[in-house]
Amino acid sequence: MSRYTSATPADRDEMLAAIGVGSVEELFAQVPEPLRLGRPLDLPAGMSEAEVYERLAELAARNADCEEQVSFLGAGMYDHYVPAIVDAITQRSEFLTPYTPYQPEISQGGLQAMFEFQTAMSELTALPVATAGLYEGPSSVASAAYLAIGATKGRRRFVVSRGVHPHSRETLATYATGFGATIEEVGLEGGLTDAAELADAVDGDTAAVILQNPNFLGAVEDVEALGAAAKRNGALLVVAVDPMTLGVLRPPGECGADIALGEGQPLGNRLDFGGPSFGFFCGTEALIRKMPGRIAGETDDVDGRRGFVLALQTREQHIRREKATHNICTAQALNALAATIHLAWLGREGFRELGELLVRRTAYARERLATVPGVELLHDAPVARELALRLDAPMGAVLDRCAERGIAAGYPLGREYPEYEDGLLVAITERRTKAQIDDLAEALGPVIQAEAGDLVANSATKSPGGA
Amino acid sequence: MSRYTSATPADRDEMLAAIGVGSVEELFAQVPEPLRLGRPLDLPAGMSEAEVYERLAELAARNADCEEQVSFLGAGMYDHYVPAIVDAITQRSEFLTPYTPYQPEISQGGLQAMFEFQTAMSELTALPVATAGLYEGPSSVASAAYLAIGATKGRRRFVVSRGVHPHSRETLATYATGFGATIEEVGLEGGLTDAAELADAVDGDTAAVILQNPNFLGAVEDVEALGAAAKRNGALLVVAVDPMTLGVLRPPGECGADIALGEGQPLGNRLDFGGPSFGFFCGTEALIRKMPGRIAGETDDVDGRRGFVLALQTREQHIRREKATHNICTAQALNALAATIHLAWLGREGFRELGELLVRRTAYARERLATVPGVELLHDAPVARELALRLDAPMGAVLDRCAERGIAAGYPLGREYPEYEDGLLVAITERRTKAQIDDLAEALGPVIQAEAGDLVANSATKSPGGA
Amino acid sequence: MLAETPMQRERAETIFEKSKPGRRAAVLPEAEVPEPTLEELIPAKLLRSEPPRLPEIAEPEIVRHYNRLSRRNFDLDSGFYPLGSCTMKHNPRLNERIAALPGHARLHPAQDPKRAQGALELMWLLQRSLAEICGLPHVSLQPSAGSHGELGGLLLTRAFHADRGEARHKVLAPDTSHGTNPASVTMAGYEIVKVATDERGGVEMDDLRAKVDDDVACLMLTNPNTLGLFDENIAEIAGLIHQVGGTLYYDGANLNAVMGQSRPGDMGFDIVHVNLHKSFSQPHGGGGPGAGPIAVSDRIEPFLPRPQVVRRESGNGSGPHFDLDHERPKSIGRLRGFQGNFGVFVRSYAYILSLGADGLAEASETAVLNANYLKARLAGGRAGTHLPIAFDRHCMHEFVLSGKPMKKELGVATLDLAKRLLDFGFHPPTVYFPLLVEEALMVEPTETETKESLDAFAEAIEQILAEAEADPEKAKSAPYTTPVRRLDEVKATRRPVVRQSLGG
Amino acid sequence: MLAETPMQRERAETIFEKSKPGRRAAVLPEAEVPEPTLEELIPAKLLRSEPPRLPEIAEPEIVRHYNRLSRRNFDLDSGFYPLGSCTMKHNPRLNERIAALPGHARLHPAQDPKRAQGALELMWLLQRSLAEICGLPHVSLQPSAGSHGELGGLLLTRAFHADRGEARHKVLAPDTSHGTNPASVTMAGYEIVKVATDERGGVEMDDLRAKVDDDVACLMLTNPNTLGLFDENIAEIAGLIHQVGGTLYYDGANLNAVMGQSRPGDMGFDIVHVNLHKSFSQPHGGGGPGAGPIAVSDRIEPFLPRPQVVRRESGNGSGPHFDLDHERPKSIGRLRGFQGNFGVFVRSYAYILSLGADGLAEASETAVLNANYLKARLAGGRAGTHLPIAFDRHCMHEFVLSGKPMKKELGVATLDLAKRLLDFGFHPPTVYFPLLVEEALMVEPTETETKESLDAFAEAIEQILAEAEADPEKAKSAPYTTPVRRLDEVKATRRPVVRQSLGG
Ligand SMILES: Cc1ncc(COP(=O)(O)O)c(C=O)c1O
Ligand SMILES: Cc1ncc(COP(=O)(O)O)c(C=O)c1O
Repeated sequence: MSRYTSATPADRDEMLAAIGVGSVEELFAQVPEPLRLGRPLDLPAGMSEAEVYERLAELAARNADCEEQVSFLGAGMYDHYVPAIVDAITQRSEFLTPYTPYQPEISQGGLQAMFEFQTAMSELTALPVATAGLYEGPSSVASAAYLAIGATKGRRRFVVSRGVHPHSRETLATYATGFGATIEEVGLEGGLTDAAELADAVDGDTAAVILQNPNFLGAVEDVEALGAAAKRNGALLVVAVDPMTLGVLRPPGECGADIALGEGQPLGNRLDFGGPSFGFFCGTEALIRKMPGRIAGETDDVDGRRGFVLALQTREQHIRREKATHNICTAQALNALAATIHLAWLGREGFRELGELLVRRTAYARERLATVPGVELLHDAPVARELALRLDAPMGAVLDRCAERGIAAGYPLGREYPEYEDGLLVAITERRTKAQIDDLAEALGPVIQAEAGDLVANSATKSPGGA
Repeated sequence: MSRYTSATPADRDEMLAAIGVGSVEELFAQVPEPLRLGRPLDLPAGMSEAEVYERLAELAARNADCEEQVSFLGAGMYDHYVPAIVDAITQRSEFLTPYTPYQPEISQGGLQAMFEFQTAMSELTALPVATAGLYEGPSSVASAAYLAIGATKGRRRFVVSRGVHPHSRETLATYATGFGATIEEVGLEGGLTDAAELADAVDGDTAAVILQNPNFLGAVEDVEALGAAAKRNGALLVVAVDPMTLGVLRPPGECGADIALGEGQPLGNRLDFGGPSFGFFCGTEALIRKMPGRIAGETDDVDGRRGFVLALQTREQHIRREKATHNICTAQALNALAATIHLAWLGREGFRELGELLVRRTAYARERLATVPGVELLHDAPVARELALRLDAPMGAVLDRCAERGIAAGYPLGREYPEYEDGLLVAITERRTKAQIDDLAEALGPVIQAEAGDLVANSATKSPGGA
Repeated sequence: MLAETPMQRERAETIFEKSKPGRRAAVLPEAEVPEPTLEELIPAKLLRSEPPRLPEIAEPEIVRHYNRLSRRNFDLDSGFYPLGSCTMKHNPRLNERIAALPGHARLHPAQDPKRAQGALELMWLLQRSLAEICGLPHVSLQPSAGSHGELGGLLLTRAFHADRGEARHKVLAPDTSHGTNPASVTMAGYEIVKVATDERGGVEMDDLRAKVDDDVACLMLTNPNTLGLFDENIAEIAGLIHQVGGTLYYDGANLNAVMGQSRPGDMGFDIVHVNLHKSFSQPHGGGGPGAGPIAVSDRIEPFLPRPQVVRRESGNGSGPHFDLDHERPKSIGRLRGFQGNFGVFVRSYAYILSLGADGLAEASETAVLNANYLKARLAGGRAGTHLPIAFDRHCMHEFVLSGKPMKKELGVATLDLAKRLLDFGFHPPTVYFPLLVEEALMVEPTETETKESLDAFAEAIEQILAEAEADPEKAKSAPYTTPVRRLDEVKATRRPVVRQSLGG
Repeated sequence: MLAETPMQRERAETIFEKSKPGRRAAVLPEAEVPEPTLEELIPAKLLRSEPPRLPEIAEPEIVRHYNRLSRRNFDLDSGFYPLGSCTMKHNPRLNERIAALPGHARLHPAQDPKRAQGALELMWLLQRSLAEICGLPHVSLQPSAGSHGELGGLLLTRAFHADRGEARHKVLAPDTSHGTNPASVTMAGYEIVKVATDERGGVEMDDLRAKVDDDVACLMLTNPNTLGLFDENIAEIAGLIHQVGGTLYYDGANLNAVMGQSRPGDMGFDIVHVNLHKSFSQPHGGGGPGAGPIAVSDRIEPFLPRPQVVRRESGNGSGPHFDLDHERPKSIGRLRGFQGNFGVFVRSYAYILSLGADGLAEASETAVLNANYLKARLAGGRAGTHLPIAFDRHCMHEFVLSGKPMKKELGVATLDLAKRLLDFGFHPPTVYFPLLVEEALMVEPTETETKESLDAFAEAIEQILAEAEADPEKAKSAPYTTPVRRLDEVKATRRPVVRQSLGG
């Protein structure tokens, strides 16, 4: 017996007698002797609750989190404020502990929440069909590509902007070996997807054109214009979006997107060092029977009461097996619920206001940071909530020095964009105050100067940047 | 409209029309004009949720809490580990947000929890009747005194050991001016209540003899022996107990106590800088109709289902008004629930084991600390979870130096016991590991040496202390 | 058709009855130290022979037990809870989050003030905020609830008079006063003298004048009073009491009506208690915790409980710091241990910061609007006939109806109506209080309710009354759908069973 | 008598339907910066004209909405949930507490590894722990769930073969396999080949032999399999697959049967996924989140996803440090963004620390004991007749019954039995899976259930069958007491309504 099990010695005796064996050992006889471990696992002994807490609190304390640092890290996950009601509700046992609502009569809470989530995501993206969610952002891009193969009767070529999150492109590449598909990347020009190159790249074998908006460099793309090439060639237009910008940016459904998807973390989810969060996945009516994952649908019970069920299950692995539209089973229901609550809390006006706040603070940050000697803008395309800079000093050293001052200055672009070795992505949320942005600017100046020596002298007199 | 109110301008108009007034202003007309404030309150403007959080998190960070310090502070409240299920359950809306169960049909959760709490406290104290709880420890002592006046037909004299928590004695003194009662204090001898002095002090006018066990200096009293004087004189024997010791110490009900009470914080409640916690209050059958506060009782519904109600309400202010046994109304139901859950979690064996752990670690701490040069035992009476030392150095400076090392060394006795100006009370919980006790010992030595100079030289060679 | 609801089918079983020897949830850390027998450390006669019979049960079943139990409660987060006098307003979860920060939750109360500056500053800020809201300059946060504040206020009055060499014996309070008022009066060693209520629901001035003399220590008043009505004569009342040297005590239970609108201090009150669990959103917890800070005038200040949170200017120019002041020679002393219900202070201060000056004023406005709207809704239809308003004027944040005609004409008592409301998913109003009103029903919707909830409640009342006109038995046998149905309260008091029997 | 339960009476209304223009819950901070129009910052054609129609509703009603909604769910913290294959074991709240620490919850995934040492160490420790439990030396934590792990494992297989210059096309899996297995096979670009099951419930060896050839990339197996039976021929099976150069994939959904008892690596498996939301107590969240780490043998290691958490010895003697290794030239690449479902890792590692070596072994033992006991209970009485066990031998942690006789003799299908169980307050077992068993009922009690719960479940089945013998309609029209009754699933799929209509 541990603290979580209840079989007392007396229980065990009664149970073994009922089974008709003398020991639990006998039940394990079906495991051939050579395969029995025959020794304790080489793991520490169990610990008391307080000790486990202390041990892991100690490890947690060795991380520099956003409670401790002022963080301008983004790159797909953002330090938004998660309202207290999100935790309060998602921690309720009734939402936390059941599994997928296979028995709808006793799962109306979860099913209705899914239905509400779908409605909210459909509203955000301006696409009529939303699923109940996938694992997270990048793998959702790969899932869209998989769908596109089927929707284009087997085309196996994807044209992808380099403005799409590097993790998404890497994940797509991984999956594509399974799909037997090829990927063509289209470069960026002035922070934006090169429209001409894109138009050239799309052909009649192209299953999907994949864009991101705002793109990884923070720039707001003209999705509709870029998407024309897809339309012309009968390819799907797939757009990854940052949901937090959809209060102000034109939604993908109005730009011709067939599929809009994205990383859901900014909506009510913790940073959690990268997960769990969720991926949202929306599409046109035409695609509804090709969609991956759960979809809640409305119906009635035998007495005529409104109710909700898992709809269109014939798409899914547990029914269709190898013919399923996707292999996903356990997804991210609780994370999607968090998003739904967060969106209800923000509400129609609050969501728009938040989008505006991000745009304005980001504009301020861009202007302010561009005045710092040794800093220039990586591009001057319009931005919504994240901006890209170039620093005239070694990136690693600059970030370390900022960290010493309690600031996580941003995401270094170098690893994933060798062409922007000196690039820094700076993210803004409603938690990043004007004062914190000013602090970053004031920290960056001396830090760059110290690291770059007199390199910066000649740029010290330049005027505020921007468009 | 704020985030918590819902009356839109349209709602207001409709509502005002229904009321038949033109403005909310008119409704306030009953407040005579000169008494209308006529200006905004001189308070800051409202803040967003994130800002309130940041602001108060900032204040919180300016406190040295037990997550940050290794704390040997006790003196009635203790840094026990509160199991996670306590928070999870007490934060459920169903327990968190209702009020007193005046409508029992829709309050069975709270009422049954009270009944379980009463059962647990009755078991702990070995007294048959437990109430659903009072505010906290010290005021419960005053409440017992109030009860004793009634139970002894108006005697108005209390004999109180100086081993009773100073806050309890002070609170009793405050209340006693209202009761028109007098208090006689009995001193301590070798850490224990002076039995002879006590016997002398008790007379036929004495309403109650009030003891604490373990007493404020951590010493385990012989309650039965001390209580004999009360029995002889027809006074009530009131014993304040530390509930965490009741797995190992003889319970007050077996020592002749008429009333056992105490500070409930150690049971499942946070430190919270002193509150909210709860006071428990148990007594003999004879006293049941004189008890203060809520009592849940078992009964049946019209169909014969078992249920619970607030019993014996005729004792209470809302029924009996000036003749009530007490004035308490809103009490500490949620805190009592936390205790109930904690006790269920500890369980019969765990509760005993925890008591034993405390006794053994405290014994170790006493032995270990007594070997530190400049430290000696303030008394050598048996102790259970807290021990008293004398330090050969200025107390304030020693505590500050320990704090610099991340240790809250204990509670200085000087303010409340001028006779122990050099006294330090050191509390042990299951969270204080052997290593932490050793750290305290290792910190104290040099700190005392530094603060006391050569004063300590002559005690440096003494042997381990104890009985 | 159903014989019972699922909850009714589930019969109550206590956690003690679910116990089975040998089971456990807690695993304790190793002792790590020598483990002598306990008898080697503490004399055997002081030791317990058998541990208390706490439940033996593993964690999963503890969680299930309390989860299931919780669902047998109605709560504010599920529905309308217009429990008059209790101000069942929304409890923001933000406040719970902030209270749970280790800097609050794990701060030891005996921490040296030097190392608890954040906590003391918060308390000081709350004191200042409450002082501004109450219009009185000094605040003690110590009392644990309203009734504790009342007792404190009366002891302050006693100390105030004693300091002037006076011993007074009487405390006046209207017949509408809350039960804690007279109970506190008794505990504080005074004699209660009831003052009548006039036909507008205020203090009957002639009766008051007749009872005011220099043996009167204090007048305790709730304003708006428990009828939800503002006493328009308050200035005159204050004058009368002050004339004879008495103090005027404000029972702040109804402060939610006047925040940012009118201040007890400006009305002439000397001592005010504030129920943080009412106007300032501390969750009620099924009957606490709460807190009952008291705000007082200059003349009462010297007597405030010890210790008091103070702000001190540092001599060295390093800015102010905060401390606990124990050196208060005229203080009445402590009312409890340590510094009060700090966790409640955190929540209420978070609430004040959230709403700010405007938000608090708006909360009171909306509370008054909601109450008057619901009153207007209930003045029409069947409620107007069977459940008339006790005092027909605009109310403040609550109002009181009388079920007397309903009882007389339909044979349905206020209690029956309340029980029937349970079937409709509402928490009933406060019933049978204030005592002055026969078959009273005291309705306080609070500002955080929607118009839709108020409408639904009014419609439920209408429906219940219609049903009662047709068949009064319906209400008299209600409720039908609650986890248990009407309970035998007499039995529980006659032959009290107040703990689980464990045999032996 | 009741027409409806209180929950049935409460008709479903979505949060969108509760919206009223002008209401709001969120108050945002001031911008603090210049506030040009948006058009000055972003070209108008890229801007949205109308905000999305999110609900407009104040906080109290949001809380009420989701609280009430929550009560329309059955959950593990309320009752027995023997959903076969899903391992609905107790979810310790300790793990939630630890996951919520800011050092975990507010740690940005792009934090420099130097400043995320605690998180990386935790991940490394979890990798080591899972490696030991699985008996395979290397672990990637990246996959987000079991099916994601399957896909990853198959892509590893593909990379492994490609690295040897081979291109294989077939993946074998028994007909009892979970739906995700074949679905993953298709996504990974392979063709699925089903292998039959023998009369003892294991892989039919002749069929397997017939299908094994050098075009077989992999055999996917669950062991114990979805019948709850350990495949005694596993060593021989492994030999057959390895002989033709295929990999052996272990679907770890049933690992809860063998923790500390037997290890997939020792059975000959090359790749194992572990569902942390099953054996390692991550709460199921109504359908996630979970995590599906994969453990692999040395020969598969080079291909593991990027980045990998590694421990490095510091050259300077300052002890080891932890890092993310991106330099993995043979890696299949990323399966997702960042480092995986870290919050799940925290919970599962807390669980492993809590139980330790002995506790994990005991958990599996008790899971097997509970399953066999319940199986024995159901072998007697009416269940024995109407619901016989599909393969009559000792089971591991779960077992499968067949409702075929019940359907034939009583006209009551497994679905009907499941629905009737709802009225008894139980979550039904998994139904109609595995496909091999007609009218299957797959029962997994888990180790955290009490004997009392198992007994009560067996008694409910007995009672339902007795009732069905008397009147099969009772079950066929069930449930009666749930918030809604049997729902029209066909309608939901024929004319799907998948979002709230908002007009316009
Ligand atoms: C009018 C009135 N006065 C006093 C009190 C007592 O306050 P508390 O319950 O906080 O002790 C109450 C609360 O119930 C009340 O309604
Ligand atoms: C046997 C089996 N295999 C695979 C899976 C898929 O795991 P997941 O839901 O984590 O993707 C499941 C879970 O439902 C399962 O039961």
